[in-house]
Amino acid sequence: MADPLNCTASDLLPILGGAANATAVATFICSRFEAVSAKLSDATYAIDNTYLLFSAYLVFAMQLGFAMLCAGSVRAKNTMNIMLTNVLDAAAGGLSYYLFGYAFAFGGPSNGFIGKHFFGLKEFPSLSADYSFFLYQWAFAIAAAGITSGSIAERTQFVAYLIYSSFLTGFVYPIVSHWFWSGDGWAGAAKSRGDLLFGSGVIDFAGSGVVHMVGGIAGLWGALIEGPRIGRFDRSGRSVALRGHSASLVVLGSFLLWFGWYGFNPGSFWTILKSYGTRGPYYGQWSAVGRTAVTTTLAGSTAALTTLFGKRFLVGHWNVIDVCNGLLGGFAAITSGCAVVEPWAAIIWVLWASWVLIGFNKLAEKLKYDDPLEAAQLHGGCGAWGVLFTGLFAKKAYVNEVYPDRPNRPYGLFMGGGGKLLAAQIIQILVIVGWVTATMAPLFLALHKLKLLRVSSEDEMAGMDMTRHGGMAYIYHDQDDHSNLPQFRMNRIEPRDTPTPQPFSQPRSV
Amino acid sequence: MAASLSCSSEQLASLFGPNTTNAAAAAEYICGQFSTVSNKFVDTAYAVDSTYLLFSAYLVFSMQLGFAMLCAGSVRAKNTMNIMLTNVLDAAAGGLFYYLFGFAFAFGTPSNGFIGRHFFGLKEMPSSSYDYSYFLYQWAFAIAAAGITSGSIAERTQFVAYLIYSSFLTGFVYPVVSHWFWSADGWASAFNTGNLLFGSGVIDFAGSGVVHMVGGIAGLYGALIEGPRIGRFDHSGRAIALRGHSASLVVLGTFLLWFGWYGFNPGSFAKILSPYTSGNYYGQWSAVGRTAVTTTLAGCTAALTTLFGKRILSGHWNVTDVCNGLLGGFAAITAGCSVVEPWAAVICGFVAALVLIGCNKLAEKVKFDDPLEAAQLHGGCGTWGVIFTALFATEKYVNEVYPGKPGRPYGLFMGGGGRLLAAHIIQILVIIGWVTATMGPLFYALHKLNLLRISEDDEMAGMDLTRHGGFAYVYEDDAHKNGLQMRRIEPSASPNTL
Amino acid sequence: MAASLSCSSEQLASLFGPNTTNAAAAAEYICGQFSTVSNKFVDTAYAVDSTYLLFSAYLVFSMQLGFAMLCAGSVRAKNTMNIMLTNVLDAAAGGLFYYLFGFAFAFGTPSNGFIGRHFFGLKEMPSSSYDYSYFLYQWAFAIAAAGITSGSIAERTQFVAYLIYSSFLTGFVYPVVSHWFWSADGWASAFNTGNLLFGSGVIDFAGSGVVHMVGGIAGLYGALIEGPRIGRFDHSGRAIALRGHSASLVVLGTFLLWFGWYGFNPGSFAKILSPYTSGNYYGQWSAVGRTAVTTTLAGCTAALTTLFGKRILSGHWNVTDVCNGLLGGFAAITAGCSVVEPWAAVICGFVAALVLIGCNKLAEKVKFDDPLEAAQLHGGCGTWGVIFTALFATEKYVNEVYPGKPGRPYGLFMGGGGRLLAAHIIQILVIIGWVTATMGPLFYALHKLNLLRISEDDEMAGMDLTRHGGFAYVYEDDAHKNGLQMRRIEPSASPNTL
Repeated sequence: MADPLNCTASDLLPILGGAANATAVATFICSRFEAVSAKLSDATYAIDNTYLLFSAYLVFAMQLGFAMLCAGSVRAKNTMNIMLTNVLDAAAGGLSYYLFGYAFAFGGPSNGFIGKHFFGLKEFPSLSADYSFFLYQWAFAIAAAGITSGSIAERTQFVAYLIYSSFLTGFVYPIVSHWFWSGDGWAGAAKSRGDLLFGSGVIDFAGSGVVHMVGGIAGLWGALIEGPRIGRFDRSGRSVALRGHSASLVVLGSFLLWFGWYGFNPGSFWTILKSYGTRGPYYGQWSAVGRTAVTTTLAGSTAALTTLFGKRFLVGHWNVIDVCNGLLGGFAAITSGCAVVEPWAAIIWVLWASWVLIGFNKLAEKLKYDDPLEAAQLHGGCGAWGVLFTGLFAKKAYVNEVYPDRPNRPYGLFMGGGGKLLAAQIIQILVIVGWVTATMAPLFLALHKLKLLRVSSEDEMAGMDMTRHGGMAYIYHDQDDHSNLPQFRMNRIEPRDTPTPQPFSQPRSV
Repeated sequence: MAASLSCSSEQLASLFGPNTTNAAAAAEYICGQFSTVSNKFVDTAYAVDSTYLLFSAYLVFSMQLGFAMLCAGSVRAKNTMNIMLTNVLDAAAGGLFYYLFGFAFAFGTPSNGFIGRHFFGLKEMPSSSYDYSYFLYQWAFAIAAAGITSGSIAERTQFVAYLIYSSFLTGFVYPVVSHWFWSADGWASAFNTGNLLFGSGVIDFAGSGVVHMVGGIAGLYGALIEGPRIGRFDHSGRAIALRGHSASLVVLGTFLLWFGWYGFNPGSFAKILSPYTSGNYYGQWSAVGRTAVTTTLAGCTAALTTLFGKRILSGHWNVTDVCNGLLGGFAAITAGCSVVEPWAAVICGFVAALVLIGCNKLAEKVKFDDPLEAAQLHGGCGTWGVIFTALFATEKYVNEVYPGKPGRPYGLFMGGGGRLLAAHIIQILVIIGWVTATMGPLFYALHKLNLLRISEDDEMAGMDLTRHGGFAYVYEDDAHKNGLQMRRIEPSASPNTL
Repeated sequence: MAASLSCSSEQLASLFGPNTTNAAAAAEYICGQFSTVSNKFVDTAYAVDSTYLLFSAYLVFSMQLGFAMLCAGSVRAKNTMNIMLTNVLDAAAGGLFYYLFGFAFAFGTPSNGFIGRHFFGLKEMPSSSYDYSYFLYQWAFAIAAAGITSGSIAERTQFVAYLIYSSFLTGFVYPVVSHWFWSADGWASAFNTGNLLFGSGVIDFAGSGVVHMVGGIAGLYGALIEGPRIGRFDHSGRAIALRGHSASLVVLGTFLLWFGWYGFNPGSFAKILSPYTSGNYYGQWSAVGRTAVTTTLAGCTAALTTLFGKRILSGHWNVTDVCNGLLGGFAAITAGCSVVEPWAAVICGFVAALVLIGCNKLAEKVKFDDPLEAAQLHGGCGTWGVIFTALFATEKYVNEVYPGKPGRPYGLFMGGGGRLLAAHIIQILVIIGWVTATMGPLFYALHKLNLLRISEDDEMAGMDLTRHGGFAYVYEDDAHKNGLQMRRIEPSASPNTL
């Protein structure tokens, strides 16, 4: 960015010609200007890195959100299990992404399919990427794995979880992000060399496709292959709701995800100090960042309200859990286009996203597909919906500001930009579905065949916490002397003898 | 801010004088460089300020999470789903309404002193005056006000009534008040470019009055009109504590609010890169830090005061009371946080705790039931905060934070005379009047239409079972036993559920 | 930092030479422009650094929330209110004490090497050396230390004892230690302007020793002196796990601590806008990012090591153990986070997990009971972290992070010789000695005065019922049934409560 400020003595010398020792004057003045431009670039690096780092922290907070959301949405007897998976998403993801995930994704210069540099952060930082960028991308990678763990909750062996999770974070996801986000990716809109897919490239700004569809579809295959939880559908095939054990945790998780999404979407600009010079000095990347945050907020709000009233009419309840899911659906849908659409467009489109979610849930029930967190429907369904949305509503001015140095790109169909962007977006959906199917489905199938995927029905009835994770998550009834005997605590939790406290305590109370 | 860097080539050329060969060119060249530099500084300033404002807005948003957890923990288990839903919708509905017209009413400048009239649906945004990040920040404030109110009328209000008042409050009542005191056009604003109220204008920096009093008083009317919860006062009129179901959630919520308050108070500067004297280590960034410190100290003092106060009164070391005291201190310091000395903040927090204890005693006397003490806490301590500012605002800080008008009146006790105090008393009266005139009738109408309060059966059974699709917690593992489990919770409810 | 921009008009004038008409004026004009520019750079730097430091401080504060939830989840339900109250008060009391004298003891420069003596009650703040944001950041650190200790003595300590040691620790013990190792006057500080300890000084970047060891060892003495909880070891001396009441809260707390640690470690740079070679893409901002990465990797490795280690030892995949391992990794990397390579952080985390497992085994052997493993985790892993830094600190990073003294000693295994290691061993011994000399006697005195441990009845019944006004959770709805509900929770308690 220091270019316009470069000042060389040879430029200044002739024009100062007359002055005694003009050379000295020129060098003197120019040395000062060089100092200025150096300082300006320092300031830029510092500000952009501050911005990116704190965005990364926010995105990391989403992992906490996922943990709480999952914990609240499963039954008490599987809480320890699901929370452990969420902690390990972050932990295992951190190592595998450090060792090779990041290299696969952003190891440029490379071919269009997979990156090949920076393994274990070697030769890092470089001019192109700094540590803060790695941290930010890591936070994204673990989000994808977090989504999947929801779909197969309450019935998956822990070992299976460890295997697919590291495979997803270390290989499947990085490659997809390489395709669409790295400068070398064959389909990315930010592709630096060569011509773009349909002269446009895929605009998946923060990853409705790259993150949410990948996580959702992976979950879909997992849940399909191991089948529904015991008791989810009764003999007559009627679906029985297996409610999560704590709505407070669900709401806590949803709000934390909302909080983190402000790092997820606006943060995806990666830099904030960049003037567009299109609408006067006050308008620059900082405005675009703000706009992105606004579209994100409005999308979530609209989806929440639509779900609220939709469910009220369908079910007759004002249900907070459904509202939370609708909210997240809206976010998943806006993630792809958040930077290139007008706020009003976000509202219009997300109105339908929440119906997409409701529709998918109805469909899932019909097909006896069981997804404890609706993760496949929510992230897969709404994510795909969001990818299309970008193809329809992307605004010309914004597209060119956000993806500069390629004038007159195609933009949204409804905005008069022709169908080329939409075509690219459709390609993206197909490619992602295909790639995830080709990688994750065989993996889950293999695990299934090796009897590593699903827990035994006894374990499932008893709950994995008791059988695998060393005890229940909650002990509200305090009996020190016996608290270390699983059998005893077991009995107190299982409703079989919950009556026991009743008879002797009831009379005393009255 | 780039003005001082302007460089006219004519001027410089004349300085080089005629006998310099093409002095003009030299001058132009040098000045061209300087204008580039000054442009880059403009960019930098925008980037830094936007970054600061955006992350502050995110923190303020996290207060909504805090409210949700605080409310959830403070109500009984059977109404948890209900209260949490209201908090989610504060944010969601608030987002739409504030986008459509709330922001326009509040900051739609140029306008009259009463209400704004531009930027509906963010049209013509961003402008040189307001950027998107500013909208986001103000939205987070607006939903906070609604969140306060929902606490006062918890556990006994119909969900429809909630939807109605909430959108009315966020979309109209609150924006108008914030227009009066915060926009450059507001008749009582300290930023007003015309002549100020009492030559001073109201210094309600982050909204003890604009946010907390509005939310608190709205809650007061709601709670007054629908009356106390069943069982809150027994036949003999003795108050019976209906304890919340989870202290952990209360503490979680309180800490999240504390966390968010660092966006609420220091964030209200909206800019951080503006020096008071360029090149000096002391600038707006110091003022921002000072604001964070005063906020912290006020809260801490209030918490300790409440701890020992309650110990003496009730004999318990009670954590939920301490949490409320803490929040009371924050609500009080919010108005003056940027213009008072840290030591004054300590006084502010101390008195705030006493005010809260007093208000609670009073509420019990008059049989006023507010499950979260929201009216007492935000209304009472908020009012004290407004007065406190008028007493302790220091001259130096007032002129730094509200520049451009030298010789403003400042705190009475700091020797600044009573004009600021007068303005603040006006503010208190006006806010009370306005909220009474708008929310009072609304709640009363809902009451008359039987839309406000739920039926007695529903209240006994808990709204979660009857309206929100089930109990919030299922610690039994077997879905088929839900019936049993609910029966154990609330016998009278089982028919509704099975 | 504006040095290189200085522009003397005399110099420039003489360069223009005599035959330029009013060269002086021209020179002055140009130089005036440059000085404006350099001032603006100063402003920008202050604004950016303050923004960075403030938001880091907010993150560190959120660790207090993490501690509260972690503690709450790790104790039995009957003591939840008690432990959460202590955490709220760590922050509140800490805020006041640190404002009044803590900060002065720690950073009151100029002073002797042992203790600071300026800025009491933030007088003469902000100065060119310290701004308010720096105070806020240090305060958040101070309360973290107290939070650690409260975990070790949970479930059996009188509340009064807690108040006393907490204020003593935050107000005196910790500030003095931080003065030694972090202030420019500290006798062992790596910033010391005089001659350094072993020509190196102690590199405890974010406080494995200063914060974690202090907190952990203080907890160690507390827990040792009051002895294990009733029922922790049976007659035959076999250890019996007294499991916490809510794993969800433990995980919530752990993640919040992780989140906050991004303020704790990278934030300790206090500045982000300082280039190593101006105009280059590699500067302090990269070091900050690297610190965040090393922190992450250490924690991740420790978590995985614990997972498999515990699986082998106990046969369970245990989430609470994994959480503790994670935190152990963080506590260990804290000292060296800024001066080691990412690969070294992996080693650090791996060993930290083993250290923690070892310490826990040892604790069981010697019948030492620490409900949160705080002494083992923060004390043990903290010590390892201090040693680790002395082994793996790389020359390049050491000189970047601690500039101005070329040729500092660095990590032993990196070929930097043993002088750094020597300094760090001194640090470990000194911290152990100092905390022993201050906190040991304090706890012992409280013990002798019967102020330390609660009565056996209270302990059986749980402090919430006897001291804090009731049980933390009420999942039954009817206030009248509270008695029943408490009876069901803890029969032996009912007499105390009714």
